[in-house]
Amino acid sequence: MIAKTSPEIGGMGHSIKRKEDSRFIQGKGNYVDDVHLPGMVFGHMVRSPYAHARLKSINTEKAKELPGVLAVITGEDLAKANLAWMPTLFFDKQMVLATGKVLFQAQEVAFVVAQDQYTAADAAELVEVEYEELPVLVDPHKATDPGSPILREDREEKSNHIFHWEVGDKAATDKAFQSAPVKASLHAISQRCHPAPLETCGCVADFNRATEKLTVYLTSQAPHAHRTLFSLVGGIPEQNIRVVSPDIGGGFGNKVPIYPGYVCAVVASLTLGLPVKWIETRSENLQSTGFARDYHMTAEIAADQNGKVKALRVKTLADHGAFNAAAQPTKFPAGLFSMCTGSYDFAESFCEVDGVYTNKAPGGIAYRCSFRITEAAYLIERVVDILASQLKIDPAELRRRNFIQPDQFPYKTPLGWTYDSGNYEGALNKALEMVGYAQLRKEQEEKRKKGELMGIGISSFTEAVGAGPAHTFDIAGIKMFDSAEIRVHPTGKAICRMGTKSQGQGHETTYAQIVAQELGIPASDVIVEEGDTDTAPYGLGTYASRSTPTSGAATAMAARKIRDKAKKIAAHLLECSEEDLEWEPGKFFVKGAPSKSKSIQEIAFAAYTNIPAGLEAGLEAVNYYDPPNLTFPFGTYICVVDIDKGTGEIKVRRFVAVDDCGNVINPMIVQGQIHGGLTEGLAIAFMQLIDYDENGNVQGGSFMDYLIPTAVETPHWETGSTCTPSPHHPFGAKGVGESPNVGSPAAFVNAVVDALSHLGVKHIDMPITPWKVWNVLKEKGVVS
Amino acid sequence: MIGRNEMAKKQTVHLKINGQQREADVEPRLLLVHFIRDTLGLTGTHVGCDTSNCGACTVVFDGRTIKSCTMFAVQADGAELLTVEGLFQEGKLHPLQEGFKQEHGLQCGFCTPGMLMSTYALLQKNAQPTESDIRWGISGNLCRCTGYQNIVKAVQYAAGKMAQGGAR
Amino acid sequence: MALKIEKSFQVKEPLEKVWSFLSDPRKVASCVPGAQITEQVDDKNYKGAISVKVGPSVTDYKGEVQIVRMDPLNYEIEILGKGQDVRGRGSASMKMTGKLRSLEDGGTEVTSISELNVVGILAQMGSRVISEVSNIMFGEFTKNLQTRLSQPDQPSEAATDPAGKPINAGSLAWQAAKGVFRRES
Amino acid sequence: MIPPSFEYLRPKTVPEAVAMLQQHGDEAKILSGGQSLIPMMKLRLARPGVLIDINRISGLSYVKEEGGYLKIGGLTREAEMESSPLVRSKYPILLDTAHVIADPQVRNMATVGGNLAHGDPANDHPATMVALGAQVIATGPKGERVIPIEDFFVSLFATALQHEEILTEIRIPVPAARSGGAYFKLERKVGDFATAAVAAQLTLDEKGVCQSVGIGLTNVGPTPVKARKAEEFLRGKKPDESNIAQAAQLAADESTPSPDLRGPVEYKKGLVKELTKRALTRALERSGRGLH
Repeated sequence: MIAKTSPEIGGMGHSIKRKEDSRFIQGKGNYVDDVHLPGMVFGHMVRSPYAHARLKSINTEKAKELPGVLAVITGEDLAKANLAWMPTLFFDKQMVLATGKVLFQAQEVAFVVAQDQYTAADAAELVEVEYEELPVLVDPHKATDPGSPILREDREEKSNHIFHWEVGDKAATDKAFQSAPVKASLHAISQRCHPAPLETCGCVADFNRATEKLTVYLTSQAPHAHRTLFSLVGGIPEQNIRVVSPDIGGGFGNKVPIYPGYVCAVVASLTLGLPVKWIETRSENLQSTGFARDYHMTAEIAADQNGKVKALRVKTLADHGAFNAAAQPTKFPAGLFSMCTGSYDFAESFCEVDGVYTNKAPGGIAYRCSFRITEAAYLIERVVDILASQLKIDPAELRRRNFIQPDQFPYKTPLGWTYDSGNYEGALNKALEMVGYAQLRKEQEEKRKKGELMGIGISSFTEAVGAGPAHTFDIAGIKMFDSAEIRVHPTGKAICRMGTKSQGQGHETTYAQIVAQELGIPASDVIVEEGDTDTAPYGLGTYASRSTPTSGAATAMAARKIRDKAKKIAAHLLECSEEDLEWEPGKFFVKGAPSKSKSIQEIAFAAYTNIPAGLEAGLEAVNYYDPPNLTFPFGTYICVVDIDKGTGEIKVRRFVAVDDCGNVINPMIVQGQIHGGLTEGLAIAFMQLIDYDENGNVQGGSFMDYLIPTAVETPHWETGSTCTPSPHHPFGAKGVGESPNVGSPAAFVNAVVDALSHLGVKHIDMPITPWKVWNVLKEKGVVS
Repeated sequence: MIGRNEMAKKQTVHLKINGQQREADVEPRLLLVHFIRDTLGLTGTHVGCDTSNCGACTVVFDGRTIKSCTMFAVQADGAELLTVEGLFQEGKLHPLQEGFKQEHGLQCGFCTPGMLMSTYALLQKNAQPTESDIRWGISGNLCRCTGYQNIVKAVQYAAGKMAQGGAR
Repeated sequence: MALKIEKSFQVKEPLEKVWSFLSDPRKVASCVPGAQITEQVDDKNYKGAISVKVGPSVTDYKGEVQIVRMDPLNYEIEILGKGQDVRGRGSASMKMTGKLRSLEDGGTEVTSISELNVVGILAQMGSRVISEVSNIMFGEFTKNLQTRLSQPDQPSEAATDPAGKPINAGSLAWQAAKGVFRRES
Repeated sequence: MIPPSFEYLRPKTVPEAVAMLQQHGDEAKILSGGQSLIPMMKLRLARPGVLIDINRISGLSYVKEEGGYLKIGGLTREAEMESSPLVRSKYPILLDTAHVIADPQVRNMATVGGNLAHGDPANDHPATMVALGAQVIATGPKGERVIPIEDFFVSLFATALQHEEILTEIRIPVPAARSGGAYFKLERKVGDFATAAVAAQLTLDEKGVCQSVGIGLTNVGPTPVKARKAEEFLRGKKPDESNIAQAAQLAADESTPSPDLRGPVEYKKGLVKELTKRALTRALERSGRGLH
């Protein structure tokens, strides 16, 4: 465990209040849409109403004639600058503005720039686009049928198949299945949904003709990577690009990719020499920017009569929409989906994934998770429950029998991952105790006698975060390290800058606490800055819960460099040798003579005023941290639901979440992250769906039909924790922001299915709506 | 329709916002939220959706909360508005503002101004709301970060504070 | 949004008269609320327009009407109408297959299958009401068809008929009041 | 989302507003609470050339009993219904209804008159007013006329209001002794339109037999549905469990829902049945007699 500093210092483990809050509670946050520059003009996107159509003509004359309109950009215009297409983050390319064909509803077709947003909106209506509608492909299972239209004419390969990827030992796995006495299987869909942060995506692009410098205020989770991509794609010298991510109103993966609107705003600013603001509407956000999931999965478990699992076989179809715009840094087309063996000790496993194109918005992105691990955790936690009910073994007991044991760590999975540390049974036991499991099972029995429907769902997930080791993770070749730079001022105050970017996670507070922990400088004396590529050290950004594992680690390492130098200075000031000095947070003192000490503040002052010979002045350090491995947080969630037979409504009566994310920097912030992630998990299990009708019309393309839970639908969460530090992280932390979103969907669904299991119900696909439940009850003759 | 751009004559809007008298000539179609953000430069009020669902644009209009994205500026002529910028008074944060910070009632902060205005109006009507009162009171405001639980605590904190005379 | 509406009704007019009416897109269009034929391209192709009003919302479509199949021997006809929203926000198409059968009493039974496809903003935002609207429009269509058939033939008026007006609160209102759509009771 | 341009007029009196409607004809729309109209304008699904903002007309916002009627002014906000002592004490069905309309901010603007005049079968007040046998007062060039609620909703988004008319008042007969009513709504989340909802109003005689019954259904047809068969069945009968169940089945049969993202037809009919049971049972309790 980590030595706890005093509340005044406020190092790790203290629930200090967030430094960033003061501006937000006074309406003084600075989000991209709040950026207002002199002479700023406004962009508006013209989008395709069709899911698949040939572009016959675009007439921009009427739009250009409207007073106040400055420019109308089309795909043909961009093609001249070789910008009609841009690379995606995963070995594909995507149209910036359509040329030839449109491939999904709401695809970007033209970009109107006008003096104000009202005129821009009017002008967009005057852009006349002639389309010839083409047959639409919405069902990924039909993507490779001979009869289906080929969507991507730009590709060599005239097929809608994108990739086949497999991992594991197929032969050994099949063999295990042949000899296994028990087999359980599940077909489940992890439905297409969208992170929908409350702030939509947008930017202000400001090209200064005099200095030839382009400044882009961007809703970006990865400003440095975006600067590099702008430079590579746009051919602008990187030193002439400054990307600024100001306050970000939530990201959840939505703000990792580069979107056509950004590129159009940049092109418009380069052309006009004016600042151009483009802010998408909510509907545009839901209909065109990175969706998540859309995995159609089959899992089979081979086990023995006692429920001991032997092998896992997984086959999945991935719907990527019109372009494979997967925003992920692994080398694997399905990212961390091969984490699908979860918390269990499988001897053998084989996993294969095929990706296809359809006439839907491009993606997918990692929605509050490491790429594709939510799908994996959902799948394994569901199929383990199916095995349990098949064998009539209590789901908690069945999990217990198959957990990877604490002494097996570091544990290498059959699909190639090495888990750093874990105590799965510990978390399970704590959750069972908190929820009063035995009692609940009794109550359930009683209720069933009375014909009432109550269910208990368990999920014992393992998450993998902190991308990542450079050997496995990169974006466009840039390795997934991250950075921290700390400068201690003469008065002992400090400023830190990181390559990550907070979107609500509280970095300004938690990084300061790491510095406080390592240097004893009170967190209140430490300023944290992120998001300005001209000032912050290079980094890959914030997603996949990577900030604490990477930049957090870098912060500790940089602080330790500073401490080493401080020790030299202290020795100089105390006229003793370094060996005679001991450290306690905030000061060095002479062994055996605690009164002879120098505080970090005194040392900082000396670093600028009284420097020992041979030592550089100043007290600062930079660290670029490449983690040796991912970290593997875990936990057990238990959900209790009651079902209204008459209406099919599901009430979440209780939800207990026990998380283990190793050593904690700020318990208050960790708990807040868990509340938020659970609420998004709830939404995915019961409400959120981006669907398409047979003509490719988006269903769920606005907040009227893309259902975000309010405070009324959201239950009161009960949280608990265990602590199993990461052995390889400088201060034993693991990261937590996404665990609740990764682990909870299975708990909700398991609870609903458990409530209906005695009727022979095995599975219901998400989102589980009242009408789906009611239909099941009707099939089973429970309602007439 | 466009032809009407020229036709639609501007109209003068006078209103009191956060205690200050302001006026401007606006197109009738100008939404109140754009008037507040762009014309008056008070950017604490946010836009989070286009279908009147999210409540990020909530302001207090003649004593009651409304969604400023679903009202025209001309409708506010002569009205008295309170936005998040007006909560800080006599050099003091409003107890709700303290509550949101103390109880970790915000993360990304984007929904916070709307939440503050909704809960401000709630406490005016109901000084000691139950958890259920609070949840229904903010049911017109979406938050993607907090799961609402700490927002409920923040409001309870403020209610307590105001009961002890911190009332505003 | 894709919808299929099957309806069958009887008129007292003889088969041949009904056939001559149904095989003339101008006359058929004159029965579709808000629709009109604006130009005849050739004997099989026409240009037309339709204006659909739902409460405060009006959508105007312009497009083509085509006689896809005409089978005088079996009295079957297939008409395809496709239109694009004049504001470029989507399209709608309707394939109508009509089949006639003469009845003992000398009247005619009209069976029609209509497949409606709506694409664009209406299908995104208005899915809640599209099926209601199409039901209402189809009901109007059959009612108009019945009335027009029983009228002495006036082709000249057909094209310039009130059908040119969009369906609106008023007209729908009174059809409803007359019980055309009143739910059984 | 940016609405198209329009001309904005702000009458001070009803006659002034009516005159404006006459002057501008089809181009003109009344702006009341605006909580349905303005979102449609932002999506550019509605493009009125002229908006006549009636919010400044005084004397159109009230809830009072007078001459045997509960009278609700056309401009009365939903929030005012929720807080009206009269509604809270004597008209729980109206409180039920107002409470589940959209969300608090919307209820602060939305008006009862607008909720009816919009003619949207998914709105909540229409079914309740049908159950209560309300009357709608329309004021036009020729003054006021009374429209019985059964004749008011004529089709989807279409009411019996003529273009020059404004909905100025709703009248509800003051319920006799031994009356009770309730509104039950199932929605996907707070703020959503009803998947289905049912309003029921009962008056019993001394023996506990139904003297009058009103049942209205939300969002299960092109107009709010008056469940006539269910009403007729229950009239003159004791509302015991089996009679309520049969009435509920009849109401379900009378509904004609369309499938949408809220669910398939069969489910919605099933909901009508279940919610009718619940609404009638609650209405019975509120009439002073529960199920025995």
